Order: sequence, then structure tokens, then C-alpha cells
Amino acid sequence: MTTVASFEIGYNQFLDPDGKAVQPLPEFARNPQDLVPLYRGIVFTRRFDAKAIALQRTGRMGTYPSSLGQEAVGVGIGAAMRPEDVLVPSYRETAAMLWRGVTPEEILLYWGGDERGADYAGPREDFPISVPVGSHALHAAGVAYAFKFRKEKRAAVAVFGDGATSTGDVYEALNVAGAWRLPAVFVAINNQWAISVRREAQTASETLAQKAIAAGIPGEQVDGNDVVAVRHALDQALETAREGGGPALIEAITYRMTDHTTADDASRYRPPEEVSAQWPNDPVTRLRGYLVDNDAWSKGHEEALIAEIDARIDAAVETYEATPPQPVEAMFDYMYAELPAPLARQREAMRADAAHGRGGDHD
Amino acid sequence: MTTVASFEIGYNQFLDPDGKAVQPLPEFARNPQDLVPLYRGIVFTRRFDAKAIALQRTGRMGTYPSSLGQEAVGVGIGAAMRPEDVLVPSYRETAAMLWRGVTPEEILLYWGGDERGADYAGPREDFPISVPVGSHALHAAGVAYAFKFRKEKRAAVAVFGDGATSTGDVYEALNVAGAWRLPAVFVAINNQWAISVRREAQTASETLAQKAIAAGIPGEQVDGNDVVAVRHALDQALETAREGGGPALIEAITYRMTDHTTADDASRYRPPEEVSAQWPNDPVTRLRGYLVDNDAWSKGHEEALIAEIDARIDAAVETYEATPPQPVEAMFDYMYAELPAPLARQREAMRADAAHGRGGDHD
Amino acid sequence: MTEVTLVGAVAMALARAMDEDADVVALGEDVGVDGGVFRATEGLIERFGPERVLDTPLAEAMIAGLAVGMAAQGLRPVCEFQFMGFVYPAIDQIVNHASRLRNRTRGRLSCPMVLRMPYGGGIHAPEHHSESTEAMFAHFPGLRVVIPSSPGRAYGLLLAAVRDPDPVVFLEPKRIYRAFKEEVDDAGEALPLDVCFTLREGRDITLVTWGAMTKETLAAADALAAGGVSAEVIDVATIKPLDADTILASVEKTGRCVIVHEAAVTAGMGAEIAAQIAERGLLTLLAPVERVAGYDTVMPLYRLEDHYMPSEARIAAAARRVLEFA
Amino acid sequence: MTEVTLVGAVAMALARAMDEDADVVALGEDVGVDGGVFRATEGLIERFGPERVLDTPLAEAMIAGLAVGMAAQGLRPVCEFQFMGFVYPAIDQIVNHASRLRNRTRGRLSCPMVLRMPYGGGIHAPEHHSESTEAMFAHFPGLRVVIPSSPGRAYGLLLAAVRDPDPVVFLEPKRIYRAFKEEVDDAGEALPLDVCFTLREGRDITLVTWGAMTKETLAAADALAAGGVSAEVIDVATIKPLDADTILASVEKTGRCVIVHEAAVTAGMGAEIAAQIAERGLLTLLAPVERVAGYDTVMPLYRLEDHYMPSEARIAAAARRVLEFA
Ligand SMILES: Cc1ncc(C[n+]2csc(CCOP(=O)(O)OP(=O)(O)O)c2C)c(N)n1
Ligand SMILES: Cc1ncc(C[n+]2csc(CCOP(=O)(O)OP(=O)(O)O)c2C)c(N)n1
Ligand SMILES: [Mg+2]
Ligand SMILES: [Mg+2]
Repeated sequence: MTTVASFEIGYNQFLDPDGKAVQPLPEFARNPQDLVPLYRGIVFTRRFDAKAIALQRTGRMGTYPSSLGQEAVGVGIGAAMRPEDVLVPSYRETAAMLWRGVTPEEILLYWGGDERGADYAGPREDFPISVPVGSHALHAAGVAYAFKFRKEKRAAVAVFGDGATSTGDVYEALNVAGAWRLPAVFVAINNQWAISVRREAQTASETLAQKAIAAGIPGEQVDGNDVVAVRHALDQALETAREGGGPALIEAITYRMTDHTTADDASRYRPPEEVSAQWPNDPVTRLRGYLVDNDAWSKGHEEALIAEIDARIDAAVETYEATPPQPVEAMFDYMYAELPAPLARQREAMRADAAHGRGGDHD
Repeated sequence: MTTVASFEIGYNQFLDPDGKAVQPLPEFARNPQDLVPLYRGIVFTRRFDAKAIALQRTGRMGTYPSSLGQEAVGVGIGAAMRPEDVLVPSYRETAAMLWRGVTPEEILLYWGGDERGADYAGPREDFPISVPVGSHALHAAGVAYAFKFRKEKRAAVAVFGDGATSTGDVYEALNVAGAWRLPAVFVAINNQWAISVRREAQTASETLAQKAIAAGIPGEQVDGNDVVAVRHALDQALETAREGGGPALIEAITYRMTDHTTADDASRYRPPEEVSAQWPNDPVTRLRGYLVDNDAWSKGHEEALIAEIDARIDAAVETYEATPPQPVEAMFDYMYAELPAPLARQREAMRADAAHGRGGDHD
Repeated sequence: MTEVTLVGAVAMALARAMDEDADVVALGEDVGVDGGVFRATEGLIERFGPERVLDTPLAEAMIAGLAVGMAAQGLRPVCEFQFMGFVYPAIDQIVNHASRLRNRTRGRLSCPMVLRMPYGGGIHAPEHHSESTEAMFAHFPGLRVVIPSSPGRAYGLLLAAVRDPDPVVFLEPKRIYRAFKEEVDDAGEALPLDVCFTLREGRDITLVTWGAMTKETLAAADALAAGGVSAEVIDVATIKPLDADTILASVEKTGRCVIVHEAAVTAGMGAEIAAQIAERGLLTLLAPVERVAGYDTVMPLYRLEDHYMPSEARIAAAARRVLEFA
Repeated sequence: MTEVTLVGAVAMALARAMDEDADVVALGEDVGVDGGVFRATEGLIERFGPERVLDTPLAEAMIAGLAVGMAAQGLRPVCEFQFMGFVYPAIDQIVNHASRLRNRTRGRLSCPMVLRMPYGGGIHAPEHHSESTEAMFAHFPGLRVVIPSSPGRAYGLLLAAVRDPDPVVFLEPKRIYRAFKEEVDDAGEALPLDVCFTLREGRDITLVTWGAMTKETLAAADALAAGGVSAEVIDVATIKPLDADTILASVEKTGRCVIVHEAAVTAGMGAEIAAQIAERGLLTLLAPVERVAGYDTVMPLYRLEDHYMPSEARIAAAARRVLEFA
């Protein structure tokens, strides 16, 4: 038996849970002040998230998937991406979406049951949230192919969970991205749970990063609660991708601190102690600790930030709640570029029904 | 960056292309005589294959996928399996199927367009040939689960090609087999081509064996034209699987020496020199060389064997050609355990049509 | 007798089926300690253990493919797909393997399995959570497609599905998972597959439906009754193989028919029923057959969802048109 | 003008489409140097290079998923699935993504793509190589489903499909890939989508069909003509969205209708057509609508295959029954 190939998977962290640097920080983080925007992004997401859940709980919005505890992953991704890159997210990427310029109003509208929430005014080419787990990894490969085809220095970023790494779609996406050296970066957010199923039950692989080996592409792990580590890994992978060096898979290790969505009750399947044991890893306190230790942040800053964020979020909620629903026939109007005749007939019938009060009156 | 996991992929060969042992042979092969049955299996497959192609070429049978050049893989698999194990093959596993007791008559009948060819009198639990590439790997995992569930010391063996390793199904099968430690062995026959697509175009992974790493299971490469190496790898993997040690992936490296099927023309996409350069690796001459060198085989043996095999094959062809087709209504009779009423009506209508000569008269 | 909801009846039938046959295994995402996201498998893992109640990795093709292997080996897998919108990766395994393994091997191997999934809209769920593509399954040869519309029928039909020697797609109308309760006797008695259930007898018009739409259809029948119209209401229940005889007999009696389903109208199962009437019952028709169905659009997100779903008023209006036709 | 077969016309249209629009890319298994297993992409890689003619890894979900990403970025991917029997792993990408990206984003992103695949039986191919599940695609909201039945229509409809701003499933009847040749002018002229083609005018009965079955249906029309019956033959061509008006107008004229397709009869596209006639053309009918279609069985292996496929004799017999009905 001779050895014909060998592989290693690395893990990276810059800030430990106490906010102490365990190794020299990368260039972008040399000046602690430069980390303040990342901190703002993390805190914004956390407060937005809390508001969204409150809206759901009070019947003012539909099902919502919280990103509590994993905000640093999204912010790190968002911060590393360029505007012209394309984000292909799953449903839990609120942090990255906000960073990319999707508005809080749009996000609320979307979870509030209105398709206009996916018609982003900002990042026009970003994909909408993907609900079918794992399926969107392939779209990122396709987007990346378009970039490569047009010789544009852009990259596509697909984000998905630990559960998604069990799907054939994610594997196929990694594989074709490798075979074609596509400018795509895949981020597996390992928050340890896929609804009630533990990371260990998804796969026998020691890391999720090593899924990359099957596709012949680089894979690495980072501490997902350390925004510096996330951004650094993405910076490097994106740079390589844009320059024609091919794709990568990054596993960001974090923890889902609350229910899967507002429709879930995690207490059915995991002990509260497991969750509370994770609080010391919190990305907010970690980064704040570093900033405070380095005189880049103070209580005053914090209070001002909270006030500013809350005002922004309150304004978004107000706009959201004041947005009238679309006309009922909107459900027809984006099915095709031009409405085919049979659909036009159905649309007319629906309008007639609505006019006669025969529309939706379900309970 | 700290290293959190590392992996190696090994390659194994016992007999080199000249039939010389490059390392001590495993137990089952210590006595050269014990390799004679393997040699017979390889030669049988090769001659059967040639006959099948002749039948197709002369319009006496439908499309047929040759296994020319890769017979040692199937024989090695067949020899390592126990009767109570279950084979889950793709369409090119003639060698393994014959070894397992599927009759030449059945194989001809199947490729001759008759479903009865998949109603094996011998290995009743083996799966029929799977045409949708990669899909059957999952069946092997399901079969293996049944064995584990019933605490039976049996294993399932899925066999598929290099092209199949690009499918999500194969990945999902490896992954669940790993997660559940199923008694399943997966064999990827890397014959370098998926119709016209080269192995290198399928994936950037240096080996196919390393696809196992994504599933957290062992993976290794063997020389697929060395039946000793194939059988040895399967022996070990099957033993581990049956004893509860979990699954494995084995990549058997070989070469597709002829067209993909009788419907293909490989000269469109690969130079004849590439093919002829592979003949020195031939599994037949390799094993015969070893046997002759070790006084276990002679010209006389060879002539007797050929005569015996050809007689058997001729008998099979005769039976095949003498087999009348099924009654037309057979297409209804195995759709459900009991024929539902609407189908019974359709069946009656078809019989009436057939009686009035309104059955199939297409061109 | 226990008072149960439809989803409660599903759980009760699963427990009964697993109790009576040690080869029945349940598998799917979150079917274990979570009891399924709708609690349809609640209590099973505690009672039957993790070897018979399997939380799978997240991969639907895998769930169906595993089940094919298990079933060929004599187990009776009952797969849960978390929502019908996520069954599509498993279609290949269902249509290319599960539905035809018996036929391909001339009966040597077979696939006794149930593919359960909540289906349909109306619960204000996110995107992809409101599918009703039962016609797709009905078109594939070799499958049974069964849809209960009450706790009692959920219990009896699911038991029948698990005991059936062939693959059964079992679609659970999640909008009425908890809409009402019924007394159900957990005595292990199955209901017959392959037949319609006549929920209400009537003389003037036949209303044909299934799943959650039975609720609106019965309400429409009530509204019609208030106007003196006697509507027969048929719950098709097994949409494949289709018991067209019961529908045709009813239409022969009433001469008028409205078919109601929430799936997109084009090439929906309503088309098959209307076609059979046009073929075999044409002379009995006193009026055109109408379909009240979902539009050929994606189910809208929840703010407009209710406008997509056929309402009692739309059904009653169609019935009146058909009744007034002369 | 060139004399081409249907598959030749496909190749010609692809070359034309790629020539006129640099954003058109062809992708699939063996579409490159092999030119596709049926040679439908022959010559493309030599002419347009490997960046526009992509031999993909073997994974159908991947082909469709890649195409979604490409199309959202403004490319116009034309995917080949080697046989319809292998498109099923891609159904999730087609139904959950390609067909609804425009709707989901209120038009911000869209999916101009063509999903080509040879379909249908009759070529004595191995298992899984004879599917015709066009009704499945027709049922999914947001798709177009187009089926040519001659070289000329293959050329014109495929050009239209590639230029269409939305996803088009383009099903190529492989049994007639090389059955006959036609003069086709490679002038880049598309044929209209969303309309039927009346292949032959007639007074006594309407025969509705598509794909390879046009051949048997035209032959049946000939046989009927020999008996003095004037049959109108309609090639539906775009089965979704369905041009029911043309069919209804014909049935209004003839009063009689037979629908012919090789797909399994239950919930096939014939059901939709019959249903529309029962709904909107009931009073024009002089006889029940008959469907001559495939059985609800798996297409048998080739020894019995011809007995599965609707034959000229079956079609003519059905037409005579419908004609004799009084
Ligand atoms: C294909 C598919 N199957 C099932 C579901 C239902 N579902 C939604 S989220 C989820 C778990 C996803 O876990 P993971 O990938 O780890 O992401 P996370 O929710 O933890 O962010 C499941 C099973 C789905 N949305 N899509
Ligand atoms: C899912 C699927 N896609 C496409 C095909 C058509 N096809 C048949 S064999 C083949 C190539 C398979 O290559 P490989 O897996 O290497 O096996 P080999 O033929 O070399 O034994 C293809 C594309 C198929 N049968 N199934
Ligand atoms: Mg997770
Ligand atoms: Mg190969």
C-alpha cells in the first residue's frame, strides 16, 4: 500500500472568547477602529433579530429564523465581499444581507408574507433567500460560471448550514466548482444543529471543511464567532477566487443560540445547559471586549449605537406595517415576462371573484 | 492556523502488469491454484461479452455495455462477497453478476429486452442493474441498514463508475453509510471515461477514493486490473462491514477498452493510441502470466477452458433465442401486487386490441 | 375511542402499525426526539427506539433511496418528507425505482413503503411550504396516492397504506392537521384504499374533492343546501388508482359536477376526473363540468395566500353556474 | 434550404441561436466533442469553443442548478438532459427555482433557459430511456413545455425557446429524430410558441396530438380518409400554456375528438385537453372524447414496447368508435 494523496484541515481563530488576540491580527484589523463597523453590523443584526421575533410573537409577522449567536459569520462574509460579488444565501443570513444593503424593511416584508421583500433595491444581483436546503449552492456555481465566462473579477458566495452539507446539491456544487475552477466561495455555517438533528448525526466526517477534499478544493475551519477569523478567511478565499485560483469551502463554527425558527421549540430536543454553556463564546461580547480593551469602544459609544440602531429598526417596522398588500392579481404578474393567454383568463376570473367577494375567506 | 484533521489515501497492487508479484500475496492467493477460479471468471466474462456484442451487431440483441478490460474488478468483487451479501450493480457489472450466479441466459434476456432477465433464479436478493447513474448507491445503504437492523452479518456492495461519483446520490449514500456505520462497501470503478467525458473533467479531486473523506469513512485505491488487489481490498472491507466496523469506498483503477455501449462510437472522442497503450495492463494476460510462471496454468488448460466456456455461452444463446416473448399483458402484471381496477380495464382493452391486430405495428 | 386531530390520528396509526409489525420503521428529518415538525411522529422514538425511528441526515433523495433498499429487504419503511416542497429531490428515486422495482424484477423484489408528507397551503408558511402536486405522483405508473381528509380517514387509510405491499404516497393536508377532532377507535382497522368516500349524499349536483378542500366543499354544500340544493360530496381519498366508478355513478344521478382542488388547475387531478366524465359519462351530463382549482401560479406568500386557495364562495358560485346551466 | 432530420434541425437551431447571441451556452453530459449521444449538439464545440459548449460532470441536479445561476446572470443556458428518464434529479431545481425565480423576486431576477431532452419510447432502448412525462412539467406553474414534431417545427420552436425570457422545457421526440427529412431554411426565423399547429384540416373529427405520435395520428387520418372520413389533425406543440382555443374551435366544427399521446393516460396532458372540452365545449360535442394513450404501466422493455405505444390501428379504431357514436 503506497500513499498517493494526503490532506490536512486547518482551523483559524484570532480573537479568543475573551476578546484577546491569540495571534497577530490581519491587515484589515490592525487598527482596532477598523473593527467598529463590524461590531455595528453584529449588534444591528442582533437587535433586528430580536425585533423580528417580537413581531412574530405578537402576530405582526410570519415565521422567522433567528440568527442569534451566529451574527459574526454573516458580518464577516458581508465585510469581505465586494458590492459586485453576488451573495447566494439561505434563510438565516440576515447579517450578511443587511451588510450587503438589503434593507430591514425588505427583510420584514419578506418574512411578512410579501414577495416584494425579495426585490432588493440595493444588491440587485444577489439571490433571494433559498428555503430548499442546499439547493442554492448550485446557483452560486452558475453565477460564478457567468463571471468566469465574462472574465469579470467577481465571485459568488453561497452560504448554508451544517445540515445542508448532507445534501447532494452541496456536494455537486463543490465538485463542479472544483472541476471548472469557478470563482465561488462556499460557507458552511456549522451551528451544530439542523432543527433537532445534531451535527454529529449528519455525518461521520470529523469536520465539515473536509467535504472540500471530495471536490479537490481547499477547505478550512474558522471560529465563526470571531468575526476577524471569518472575514480573514473570506478575504483570502474571495481574492483567490476572483483571481482565477478557484473555489474554497469554509466551515464557520458557531452555535444556534435559540429555536430553529419561531415555529420551533428547541427545548424538546436539547437541554438548556447546552445552550447556556455557549454564551461565553458570544460574538458580541467577544468583539466588544477587544474594542474596549483597545480603547476603541466605550459605554457611551454603546448607548449611542443602540439608540441609533433602534431608531432605524423602529422606522423599518413602521414602514413595514404601513405597507399595503399587493393587489391580489400580483400573483399572476411575475410568472412570465408576458402573461400567457390562459393565465390572463385566470387572472380575470380571479378579479371577478374578488369583486364579488369570492376571494379568500379561509380560516 | 492549527491542523485539526489529516488524511491519507493509499494505493494497492499485488501483481504488476507483467504478472509479477510486487509484494507477498494475501492468504487467499498463497496457492497459485486458488487463483484459477478467478482466472476462469475473467475469461468467461470476456468471452461472454464478445458474444453479446456479436449478438447486438447482428440484430439479435439490443444495446449492450461491454466490460472489456475491467473484468478483474467484477470478479474480484464477486469472489470476495458471500452468497448472502447483496450486490447492487450498475449496468457494467457482468463479471460480478455472473460470479454471483446470475446466468448468461438471464443477462442475454435482459439486454434482449425482456424483464424476466432480471428475475434471477440465483441471487434472489441482488438488485437488478441500475441504469440511472449513481442512484443505486442509496439502495445499498438501505439494504445495509436492513442487515444492521436485523443484526445479520451481511454486507451490501454498490458498484458504480467514475462518472457516478459526481452525483449527489453517491455522496449522500457514502455520507449516511458513514453516519450510521452501515455494512456497505462502495466500489467506484474508475475506467477513466463516462461516455465521452474524461475522469479529469468529472472532478478536481486527485483520487476518487478521497471522496470517502467527505463522508468520514475509509477510502483507498487499488489496481483494478489486478484481481488479487481488488479481491483483497474487498475481503477486508467486507469483513469490517459485516463485523460492524462500518463502510468503505474502494476506487478500482482500470480502463474502458471499448465503446461505452454498442450505441457509442468512442473514436469520436478518444485517440486509438490511448486505448492501445492500455493493453499491456490487461487483466487476462496479467493473471495468466502469473499462473503460468507459477506452473498453475498451461496452454492445454487454456484450450480446455475456452472450449468449455464457449459451449456454455452457446447453450445460453440458444436458450435465449428460443425464449418466446412474454404475453403482451405481462406489462400490467407486475405493476402492483394486485391489479387495481383501472389497470385491469386497460389490460382488457389491450388484449382486445391485440386480438383485433391493433397492437404494436410501429416502424 | 379517542378524540384526535388529523395529525394525532396519523401519529396513532403510525404507533399502531409499528406495534403490530416489527418490520415497520419510520425515517425522516426530525422524526425522532422532536416528533416531527408537526408532531406526526410524536412518541414513536420513546416507544420503539432509535433503530425503528430514524432521524436521517438532511437529504431527501437519500431518504427515498434508503427506503427502496430497506423495502427490497422486507422492511416497511415509512418516510416523512418534512414538507411536500422538499420531496422533489426524491422524485428520481420514487419514479425510477420505488414505483417500478416490482415490475423491473417480475415481482422478485418489491417496495412496500409509505412516503408521507404534509401538503397544501393555507397555514401562512414560508416559501416552498405550500405545494400540492399530487397530480405529478398520480401520473407516475406504479404508485398509489392517498389523501385523507379527516382524523378517521387518516387513521384508517394510513394503516392500509403501511400494510399495502406497494409504494404509497400519503399526502397529509396540513391545513386541517388540527382543524377539528373526531372520535377514532385505535383498534387497528384499516379503511379500504382505491375507493372514494361519499361524505354527503345529494341529488342535484356532485362536488368532487379531496384533502383540505373537503372543508370548503362541505361548507359550500351547506350554503347550497340553504338555497334548497342537494349536493353530493365525494372525497376521492385515493386519487390513484382512481375510483371513477363512484364519481360516474354520482354524476349519472345528478347530471352536474364541480371538481375542487387547490393544486394548479392545468394538468391537475381534476383534469383526469373531468376527462373520465367526458369519456364515460358524457350522456349523463346536464351541464359542463367545472373545476374550481388553484391558479397556474406559484402559491403566493401569505399575505395573498387566501386569494389563491379555492374558497367556499368560489365553489358555491361554480356550483350555481353549473346548476343554472340549461 | 437544407434537407434535415429533426435532430439535425435541433443542431441547426442551436448553432443559429449561439451564433446570434453570444450569451447562449450549451451544457450537458457529452454535448462537447461527442456532439451529444444523439448528435444534437454536433459541431457546436468546434464552432463556439469549450467555454460555450460545456461537458458537465455527471449530475443532473447540477446541470439545472448551474443553469439557474447562469440565467440569473444574463446568460442563456441551453441544457441537454441525455434522456428524459434522467431529468428527475433536476426536478427540484426546475420546480423550486427555475420556474419561480422571476416570481419570487418580483421580476428582479429571471431564468431564460431551455431544458432540452429526448423523450418518448419506440427506439428499443434500455430501461429508463423511454419516458414521456410531459404532463408533470405542464403541471408546474411557471414553465413552458414545447414539443416539436417535424424538422421545421424543431428548428423554429427551438429558436423561439432560446429567445424566450422564461424557462422552456423542450422535449424532443427521439423516435422521429431521424424518421424523415424536411427542407428547412436556416434563416433564424422562429415559430410562435403557445399555439397549436393544425397539420391537416378536416370536417368530421378532430385528432389532437403532439411529438412522435403525430406520425401515427397522421397515418390514422390517412386510413380514415380512405374510408371517406375527413379528420382534422392538430399538433399541440406548446402543451403549456395550452392553446385550448384552437382545439375548441376545431371540436366546435367537427363535434368529435380523439386525443393521442404516448404518456401514461392517468393525469396525462390528454386529461387536461379533454377537461377543457368538457368545460368549455360540452355543447359542441356529438360524442364522448376518447383518449388513446399509453397505459398506466412502466414502458416495457423492447420486446413488448410496440404494444405499449398507441398504434395507427388503435387511433383509427378509437376515431371510428367516436364517429359511430350517435
Ligand atoms: C431540502 C429541504 N429539506 C428540508 C427542509 C426543512 N428544513 C428547513 S431548515 C432545516 C434544517 C437546516 O439545517 P442547517 O442546514 O444546519 O441550517 P440551519 O437551519 O442550522 O441554519 C430543515 C430540515 C428544507 N427547507 N429543505
Ligand atoms: C442519471 C443518469 N444520467 C445520465 C445517464 C446516461 N449515461 C449512461 S452511462 C453514462 C456515463 C457513466 O459513466 P461512469 O459512471 O463512469 O460509468 P461507466 O459507463 O464508465 O461504467 C451516462 C452519462 C444515466 N444513465 N443516468
Ligand atoms: Mg445548522
Ligand atoms: Mg467510467
